Amino acid sequence: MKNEMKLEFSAVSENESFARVSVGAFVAQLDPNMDELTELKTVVSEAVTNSIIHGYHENPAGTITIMLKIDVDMVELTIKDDGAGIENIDQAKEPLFTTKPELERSGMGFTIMENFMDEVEINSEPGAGTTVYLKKRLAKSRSLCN
Amino acid sequence: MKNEMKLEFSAVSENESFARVSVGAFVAQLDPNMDELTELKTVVSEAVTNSIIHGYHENPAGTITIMLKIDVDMVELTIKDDGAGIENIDQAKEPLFTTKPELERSGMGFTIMENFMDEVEINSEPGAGTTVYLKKRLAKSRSLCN
Amino acid sequence: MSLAVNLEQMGDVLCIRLQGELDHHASQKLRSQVDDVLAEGNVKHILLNLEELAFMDSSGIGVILGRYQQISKKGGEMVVCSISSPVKRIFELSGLFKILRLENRETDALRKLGVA
Amino acid sequence: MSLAVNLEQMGDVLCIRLQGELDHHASQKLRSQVDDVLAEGNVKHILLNLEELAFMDSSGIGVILGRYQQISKKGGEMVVCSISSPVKRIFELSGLFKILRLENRETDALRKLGVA
Ligand SMILES: Nc1ncnc2c1ncn2[C@@H]1O[C@H](COP(=O)(O)OP(=O)(O)O)[C@@H](O)[C@H]1O
Ligand SMILES: Nc1ncnc2c1ncn2[C@@H]1O[C@H](COP(=O)(O)OP(=O)(O)O)[C@@H](O)[C@H]1O
Repeated sequence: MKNEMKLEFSAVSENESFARVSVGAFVAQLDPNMDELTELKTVVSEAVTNSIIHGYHENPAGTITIMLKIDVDMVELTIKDDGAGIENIDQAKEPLFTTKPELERSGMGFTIMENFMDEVEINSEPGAGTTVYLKKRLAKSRSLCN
Repeated sequence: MKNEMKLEFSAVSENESFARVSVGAFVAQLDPNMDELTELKTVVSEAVTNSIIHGYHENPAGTITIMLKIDVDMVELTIKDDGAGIENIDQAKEPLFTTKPELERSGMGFTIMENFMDEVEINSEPGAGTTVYLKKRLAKSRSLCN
Repeated sequence: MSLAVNLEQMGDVLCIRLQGELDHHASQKLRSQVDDVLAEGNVKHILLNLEELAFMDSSGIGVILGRYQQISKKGGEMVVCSISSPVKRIFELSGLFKILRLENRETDALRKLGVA
Repeated sequence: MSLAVNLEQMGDVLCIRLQGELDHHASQKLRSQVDDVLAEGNVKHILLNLEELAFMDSSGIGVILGRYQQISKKGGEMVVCSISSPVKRIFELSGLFKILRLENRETDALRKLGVA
């Protein structure tokens, strides 16, 4: 089945868990296994947290948008903010690199996204916001057995 | 706390449970009691189902929009479609009235919404879609005890 | 959470046990599963066990009423047991208890229908 | 699901038991609760019991590393026990096991830290 949704919400940390639950409930329609579901929830959490902290510097007036498309065994996630943007994307993707060590950020967000998804694409420019596109094909072995 | 979200999704029946879960997860931030949570999930289910069946006649190309605002003890829900619209709103609100008895509709959707919420407002015109605005104040006794 | 439907025929009673959430989406599957059994012609009464039903909206009312109409035409009755309080409210609002009998437990209901 | 934090001091060991989901939102509360205890000055080692931790993202890494740095300055060590496999993957990716010791059960961990 093909299905899609779009979710917009305020950039407050209370919404991190809401975003995970919503994405999880939508992807559940594809009957993912537990590991896949955890991976998807984790990358949503990483990208949404980044938009709150780095994109909007925790200004709750900011809006975060999640777009989600599912089709048979394919999950496509887009997470977007209209915040500060990223100066140097290659540097941002390096493990342990963070511009907010004072907030105890670990610099592992993008590394986790790249490990948990099949495709990660970052579009960002200073002042023009950040869009993270993430794609994952599910194993689907369980559904085929049904 | 004040918080808001907007959710758009395809008009397919698989998304009825997704809509309930999403709204439930967002409203959970206000720490509603179990009855209040069930009531909110039920009215979401009624309005979303109506948009799918009556608004879009089960055409999956339709889009349903949910807007949700929460503030201290107040929940404001707006559920909108751009579908067929309603000819006679007063008649539609009557218990047991339905235009789709052949689909075994019970005609109880609006009656349930009016019983479970403090305020129900229906805006609709033939050809111009339907917007249902629902408002509920939560008891909040539990939060005040924390 | 979706709906799991368990159907068991005991004499002329069809026992329908529902687990999960009964909304418009789930009601379509439930309707066709029950109607397949009813079409065989050996069912007189229906017992609905809702002990594990976590959620129901007005689409559930519609599918229950539809089955009730089929069996009542042939003189059968419909009994509901183990209903939770949120689902009970939906039943009350819709006036379903005017036509269905409510029992607390499945065994009591089956005994009164003459099959336990 | 939010995070429940249970803190218990046993000798010079602070045992932190986490239940629920540790994300950026929850990490702020966890950090301040633990730092309040560390500020009293009687804690040398930290034992993290993650048996009931259902979810953790990289914000969890940050808050764990931050506490590790505080106690390691004073010669303490940090031990983790009862870790689930998804949380373990996040630990592995971040190289946390280079600095933290992993134990299967809380009692084993406490014994090795000399307080059980
Ligand atoms: N949405 C965003 N807006 C602005 N900057 C971002 C965004 N996401 C990531 N960055 C930048 O990329 C860096 C690395 O991100 P990440 O790997 O997730 O680590 P962390 O969040 O722990 O800093 C961040 O420190 C920040 O400078
Ligand atoms: N979103 C909608 N678009 C068009 N018509 C609607 C919509 N919602 C409700 N209606 C009309 O109002 C009637 C009553 O709705 P309701 O009380 O929910 O009962 P039911 O859905 O069982 O028919 C419907 O039968 C339909 O004619």
